[in-house]
Amino acid sequence: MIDSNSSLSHLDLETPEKPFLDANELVINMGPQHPATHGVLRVILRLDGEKVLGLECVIGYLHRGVEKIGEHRTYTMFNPYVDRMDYVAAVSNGLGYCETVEKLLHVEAPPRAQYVRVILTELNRLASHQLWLGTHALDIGAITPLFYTFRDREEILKIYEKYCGARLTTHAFRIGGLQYETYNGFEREVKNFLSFFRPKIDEYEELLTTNRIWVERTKNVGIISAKDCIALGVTGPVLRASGVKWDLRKAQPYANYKNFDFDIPTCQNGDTYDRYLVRMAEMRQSVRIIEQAVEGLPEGPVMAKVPKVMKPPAGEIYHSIEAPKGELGYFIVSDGSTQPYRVRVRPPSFVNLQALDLMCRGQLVADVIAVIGTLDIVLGEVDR
Amino acid sequence: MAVDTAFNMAPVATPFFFYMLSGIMLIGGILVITRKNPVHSALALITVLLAQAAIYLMLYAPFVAGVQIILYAGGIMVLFLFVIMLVNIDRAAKERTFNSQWLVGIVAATALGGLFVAVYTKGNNIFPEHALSVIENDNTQKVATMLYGQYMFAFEIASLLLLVAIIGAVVMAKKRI
Amino acid sequence: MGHDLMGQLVQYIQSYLSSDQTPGAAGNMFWVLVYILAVFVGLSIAVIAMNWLERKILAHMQVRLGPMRVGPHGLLQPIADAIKLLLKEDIIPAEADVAIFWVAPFMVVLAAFTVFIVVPFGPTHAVTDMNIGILFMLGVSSLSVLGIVMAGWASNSHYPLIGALRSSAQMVSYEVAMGLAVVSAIVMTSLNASGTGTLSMIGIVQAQQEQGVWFIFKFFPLGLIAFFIFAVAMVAETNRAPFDLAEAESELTAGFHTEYSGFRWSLFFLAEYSAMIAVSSIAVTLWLGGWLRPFPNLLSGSTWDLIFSLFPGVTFLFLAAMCFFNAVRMPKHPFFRIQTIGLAGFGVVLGLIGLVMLVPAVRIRVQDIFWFAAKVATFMYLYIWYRGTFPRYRFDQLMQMGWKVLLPMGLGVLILTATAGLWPSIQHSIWHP
Amino acid sequence: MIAKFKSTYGSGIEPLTYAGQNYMVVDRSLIPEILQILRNEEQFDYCVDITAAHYPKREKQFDVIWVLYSFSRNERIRVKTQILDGESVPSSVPIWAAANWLEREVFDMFGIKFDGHPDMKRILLPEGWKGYPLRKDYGILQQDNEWVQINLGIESGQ
Repeated sequence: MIDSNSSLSHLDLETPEKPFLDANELVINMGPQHPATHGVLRVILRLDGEKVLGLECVIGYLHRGVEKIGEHRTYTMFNPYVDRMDYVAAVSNGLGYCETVEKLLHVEAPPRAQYVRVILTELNRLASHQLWLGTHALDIGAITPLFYTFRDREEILKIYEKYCGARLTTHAFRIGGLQYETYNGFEREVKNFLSFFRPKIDEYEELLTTNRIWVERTKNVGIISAKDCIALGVTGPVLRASGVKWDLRKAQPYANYKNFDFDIPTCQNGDTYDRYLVRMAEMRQSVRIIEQAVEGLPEGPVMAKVPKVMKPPAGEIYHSIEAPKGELGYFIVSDGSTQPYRVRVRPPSFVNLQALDLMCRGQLVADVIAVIGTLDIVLGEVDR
Repeated sequence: MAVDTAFNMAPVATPFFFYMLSGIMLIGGILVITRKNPVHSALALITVLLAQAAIYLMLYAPFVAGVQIILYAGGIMVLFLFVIMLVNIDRAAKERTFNSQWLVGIVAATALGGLFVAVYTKGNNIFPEHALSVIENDNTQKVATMLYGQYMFAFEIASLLLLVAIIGAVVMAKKRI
Repeated sequence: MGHDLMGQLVQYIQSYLSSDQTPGAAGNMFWVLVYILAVFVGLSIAVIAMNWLERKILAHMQVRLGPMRVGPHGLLQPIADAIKLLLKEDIIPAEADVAIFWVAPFMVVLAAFTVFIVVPFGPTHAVTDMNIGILFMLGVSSLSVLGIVMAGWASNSHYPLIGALRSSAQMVSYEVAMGLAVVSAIVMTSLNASGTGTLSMIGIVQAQQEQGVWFIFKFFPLGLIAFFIFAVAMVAETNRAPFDLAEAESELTAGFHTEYSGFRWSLFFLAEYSAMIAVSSIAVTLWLGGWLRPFPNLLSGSTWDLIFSLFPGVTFLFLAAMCFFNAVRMPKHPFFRIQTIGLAGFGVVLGLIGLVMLVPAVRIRVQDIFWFAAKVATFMYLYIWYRGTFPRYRFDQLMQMGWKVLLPMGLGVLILTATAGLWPSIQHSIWHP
Repeated sequence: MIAKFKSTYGSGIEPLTYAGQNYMVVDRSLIPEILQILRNEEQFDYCVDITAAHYPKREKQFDVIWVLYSFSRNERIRVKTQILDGESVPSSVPIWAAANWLEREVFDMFGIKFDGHPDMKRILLPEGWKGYPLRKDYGILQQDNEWVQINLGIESGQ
């Protein structure tokens, strides 16, 4: 019933926990239509009163066969599809895909394109974290941060809209660079946004960071150790909150990230509160990166020389980037034709969601909500 | 001042209300023991307790009535319901309501009925001819003076018993940890 | 003959007007009925207003506008909602226990409304004055938990059941701390010449009047702590944020009333808001001097009396002025014409009420109600503010707070209050054994 | 490292590099041993991804690919093996807990069974669905009509 694995000594998920006094265990079906499962996630909870004995995730309600579609579209045609996976961080998806195909083609995007990519991707990280913060706080019962974050996310979406005409699924990047040069005043607007946004982070933190109820609700909830994180393949802010200072932007820099000066925020406890702190600190770091990128935005072309009909040489590539949720990887096999032979997406949400069972064992129902929120999953990406 | 004013509202239709409330209590009591669903029984019991509180009010004992509502209807019965809801009602409902002790029950009921009849026929003189005139406004103070004066010792003993019960409950619950 | 009867009737009705008692205590059935009706209607209007205010205030706290479409500034929104709720299909789940499912919402509403017969809006403005007033309020309001439990169980569904279990445990737990805080206020009422306190709601306010201090400031900080305990417990009692676990949307969808819809659901809504007003009334009566105006001793004298008695009328006139101001500011566009007229009309109504309230005879009778309502409104605003600010407590944390923080605090405050009250005699017996 | 493997296992391993990325094609029989060694001795403690690819024209129709990462070495490696249709692969859940859902997805999409997996069942598609969508012989518009008609009560999902 439970997705588990007994042989890992420190991950004892096999032994089913028994309810107290042989009381009937209560099986509650949370989702797929539930306000706190962030989409169509279905969680089957086994409860003893309010204590969680175990849970099973049922996913796939949003499965659209993105990987299969990829095999039937040309490299260029598949680009917009990847935006529909993690739709709150569509730009990151696009960046990962474009870079992977560029590696297959042995081309590199020109510096200006790289810088604009960094700006848009980091703005996207901010948008994704804002959405996470709003909904996570809403799950825990604080309804106001949601409106604050949506108000500020709107400014980012406006920049997107002005740049490429779309707000959510932007399709901002092209293989080999960018389709469009930035619009007039792009730099000024991004700078304005940064000076507008910096105090807003303080505003969010003022509402929550030292709020006694917030701290009580999130501290020591859904603890996961660094060891378990690595064993379960959990990446992103969840891993960093457990004390592993690992970020693909630093570990294996892509898209010019090595040129920027920023820190990897980490925490030690691996609980929900730490994950909250890590994400808040990441927002500040993203602001730093965008600032440097706008300052140093080089002149030049935004598109590399890419053939109109792309026929990458046969071969296979795995490339991954640090998406807001964790490591987003693309594994593309080319057979020399215009269409990928196989596209595999390594979705961070999907792998991170595996840890839900471990993190919720022995906690209360209310904590399951908090943990689902803190994992920051997007069901479009889990199910693809 | 309103507090000092004598309560001069004449009681209206006392026998009617008395019989009505008694009827409610009797029907409720019968429902308590005949309903198969324990939740229904508990709700019937709450009705009985509320009717009883109303009778206390008629007897110029508002404090007792208030305490009856708070403690029994609002407190104890809620805990009853709480426990009943936690057990599997579907299973409980299928079981036979009356167990084999109905013989004992009939004997006890007959004895109690006999006692009532005996008191009604023989013991008329142990009750006063007329109800004592009670000033309603003093009721709470009277109860307090009695409890903390005349019956101080009994009161303290009762509270000690309750304390022991609380500690016992805590110890039993803590066994789990 | 008929004329005689009419005369008697008129006399009977008039006989109360000069009385200094509540109609219940004076035994005047006509005025009792009038008061009951007035309380019922007033309460319903208050709930409707509260509905609109909550949405508006919460919206403005959250950088949005809230209802704007139905009527000027959404003023008619609650009425539109009410119509919608009444017209909605009334769904009873197939597996539900129908009888209990029916009774539960009425039980809750009954408990929430019945308590108001002892709430003193003024020295004579209460349906009746029971000498166990506060006990009656606590007792009857504790019955509403029965309705919640019944609703949760009768729905025969998991989420309502868990919601009902949560709320019953929560309300029973917080009643204890609440009771202790109340007792420490009642102890304060006994600090008079005769040495006897009172449980009567009117008596409690009069005790504050006699002692010349609101009980929140009595034996500083003991009164304040007791008030704080009550203020926390009352939010928990009414299942409001941050203690709204029974209806935690993100966890239990809607808690005990998940399966309810339409009219029956609106009864729960009505009961929740009137229960909020009820517990706020208790807090106001016990600690904030009930109907007493601010600074009755410091700013005494007929001039100050006059000034303070003008407050109700002036407030309404101010609201009317606000309406006119906003009506003028409305965009000059045919689309907004009806809205502008509506807002101005609302302003006219408010202004007329304000003018009536300035009439001396009305002024004197109304000012008590105004101060009481103003104090209760402060609590209502706090409720909304809490909801906009705080995340939700987890169940075990809630219980921990009730039993391990508020209960010991309540006991301590009670003992200290009693000691402080007896201090003169204790001192006396120490120095003169 | 690769050289060491090559010397130990000989022809069972073929180390390759493409676009600066290392991977090795390993014989099916060596898979459990190699993965164990990579995890325990070479510190590839993070199983990034497990996936497969279908080559219907080959005799060994399927590639199963493990993407591994080592935190201490900051290095990625891919392990690849070729198997026949219907052949199973040993589960790596005992080595990396993360493999659990990843292997289930491979099973769901390709029908490759993993021996010793604690809960080998479909993950994205519903239980009882017929066919494995990512095989090349599964059309892009194809669906399990029977399942759709029984469970959804509609004629077709398209």
